[in-house]
Amino acid sequence: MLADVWLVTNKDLRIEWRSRVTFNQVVPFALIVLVLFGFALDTNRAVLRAATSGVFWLTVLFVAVVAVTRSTMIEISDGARRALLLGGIEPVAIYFGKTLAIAIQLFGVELLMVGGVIFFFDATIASWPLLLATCVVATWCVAASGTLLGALVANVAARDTVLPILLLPVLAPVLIAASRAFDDALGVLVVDGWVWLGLLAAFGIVNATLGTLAYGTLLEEA
Amino acid sequence: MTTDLTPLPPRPRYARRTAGLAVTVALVATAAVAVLVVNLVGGTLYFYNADEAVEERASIGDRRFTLQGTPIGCSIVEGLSGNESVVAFSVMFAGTAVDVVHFGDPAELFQADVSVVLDGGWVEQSPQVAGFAPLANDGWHFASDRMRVKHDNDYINREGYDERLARSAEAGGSTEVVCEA
Amino acid sequence: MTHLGYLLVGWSVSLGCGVLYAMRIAFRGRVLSRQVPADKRRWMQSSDHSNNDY
Amino acid sequence: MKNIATSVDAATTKSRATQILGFVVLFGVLALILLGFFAAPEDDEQRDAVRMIFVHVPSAFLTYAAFSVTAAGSLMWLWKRSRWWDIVAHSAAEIGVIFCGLTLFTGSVWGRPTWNTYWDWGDVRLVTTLILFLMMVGYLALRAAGGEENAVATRAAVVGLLAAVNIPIINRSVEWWANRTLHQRSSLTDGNLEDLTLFTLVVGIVVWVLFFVWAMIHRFRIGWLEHQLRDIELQAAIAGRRAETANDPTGGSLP
Repeated sequence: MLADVWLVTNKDLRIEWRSRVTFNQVVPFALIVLVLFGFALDTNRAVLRAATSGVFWLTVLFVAVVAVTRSTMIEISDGARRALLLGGIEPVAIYFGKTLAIAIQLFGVELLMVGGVIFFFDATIASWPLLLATCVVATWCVAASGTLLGALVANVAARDTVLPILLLPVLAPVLIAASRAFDDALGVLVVDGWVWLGLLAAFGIVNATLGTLAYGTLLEEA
Repeated sequence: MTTDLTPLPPRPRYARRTAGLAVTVALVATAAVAVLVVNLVGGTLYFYNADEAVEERASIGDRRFTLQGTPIGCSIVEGLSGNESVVAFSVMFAGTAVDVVHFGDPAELFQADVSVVLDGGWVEQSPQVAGFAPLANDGWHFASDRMRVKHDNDYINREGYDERLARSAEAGGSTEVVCEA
Repeated sequence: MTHLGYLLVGWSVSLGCGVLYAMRIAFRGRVLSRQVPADKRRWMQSSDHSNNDY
Repeated sequence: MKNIATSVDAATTKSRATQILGFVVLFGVLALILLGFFAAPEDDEQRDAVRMIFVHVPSAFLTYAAFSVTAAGSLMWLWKRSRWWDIVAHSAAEIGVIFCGLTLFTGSVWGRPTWNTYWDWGDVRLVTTLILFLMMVGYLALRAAGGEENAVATRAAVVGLLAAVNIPIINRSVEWWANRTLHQRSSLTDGNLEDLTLFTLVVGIVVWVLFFVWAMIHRFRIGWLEHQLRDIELQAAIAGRRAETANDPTGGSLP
């Protein structure tokens, strides 16, 4: 089971390593969004600083839509999804494998973006452990919901428009909780970031559970 | 990467997950989430109550936060701070008072003994509003620029002012302080 | 009456939405009913439920 | 099809029961207006703004009810594969989105004179309700995107259950975050209401529930007709293909 999870993760990461789609398109996209927010808000340095957390996680959400679309495309081309199922791999293993692959890619993008907000937004890091823990947990939440909804819309004709409509509201709590945790990690607001991190974890458990229960049905029928 | 292309023995087709397993997973997850939520929600502050705001004054510093408290009737004064029209009053929660200067018009339902939620920050200075007798008078005041009224779920129509005071005191919005006119 | 403007907006939008939605489904029901033969519209019959094929 | 003349005349989704129900709802609304604006007393703190409660709370109540029905229907579809439950889930979702939107709208309009703001991003109940609304709008968009009937039902069922996670959070938020929310606690379960205010509120909820039942019946029948229509179209398409192959000298076999 765990071996199968890693098998799927490894497959997705290897496809990414060879195609470099995330690296060549998603990273520049993320940095451009950050820079554009910088242009839009730079008139007031205090506003830019106060908005850093929200801008950061909003950008992650946009990036996640691209990453999930990519992850879904891998499976629907050439009937790869059917082949995975015929290979006797448990749908749960496919679910966690793909979630892990998206999470690892997103986490890499986020690390670059942390550099971006320090460089462009003058952000100062008050607590590195909180910052990194938030990135890890929030990324898991995003990937867990994204993988589930990606499989859900895989065979919908209007996939590209339906995915954001479904995914972004589902991820709204992640945006809120991760932004508050970042506010603490960046020392912007008076909040307890670790508490928000705990709520993020709760969200991650809920969504991973729903994914575990529903993914097989979606792979086979939808 | 492996170059051995010998076909592997077929894997057994995965067993159809039983409803029992699904229920177990759902229950365990629900329990974990419930524990997390119950233990954590109290810490996700939307606002500080007056007593907490005073306690955390050092760690809050000059950052913005949201304050909740019950306005004490006799302290409410409309006046000027510099050239700006302000409302000055003291709020209380759980026996601790905070002096507030609100810049701008007060909320429509702003009145004594009905809690308010205010956005703003600490200022290390006694409020300079003519006619305002601050209750806390501790050398600080809360400068507010956004006011919401937090009304309760009582919908009553009687001259129940005294009763409301008693309930407000019970809920922590202490009104025991008697203003000296 | 205080706050009459707010009250009128809140109540009229609520009731208006209800009326509009009711009209919409009644109209749509008419259009669809015409395209489906009567024996497929179960609520037309009072007793015969033998053709429930769901 | 021989009685086409009479069936066109009777071609609606109404029945005797829904007609009676419809009239009851109409009279109920009239009674609610009279009670809400003239009989119920004004509030000490809020004055007449309190009269918004008679449309806000019933809408919120029905938001929970409708989306719970959607969740139940979704679960039953995944379990029993019953078209009946699928249509029930879809119907309740559509009506629920309307009531959820009305809950947000009437709440905002009520909030301006009483809270001094239309909206507050810090309040848990407001934000989670908005999230639920957006998720269910997504649910309807997913339904509208179309596809194979069973696949659409399965996808929608998963989204319906995903959204239902919000319902207990919204409902309990004012207790979990007690003393940390702008929104007051439940008026019905632990509020302190004047008798006539409480009575009018209960009338409002009953009228709204009756309207929900009326709308559910009609909307279900629409869903049922759409399902039948797809069947009819499919049969026609199959018959068309058969006719084509019958006229084909090769007998329809591939070259």
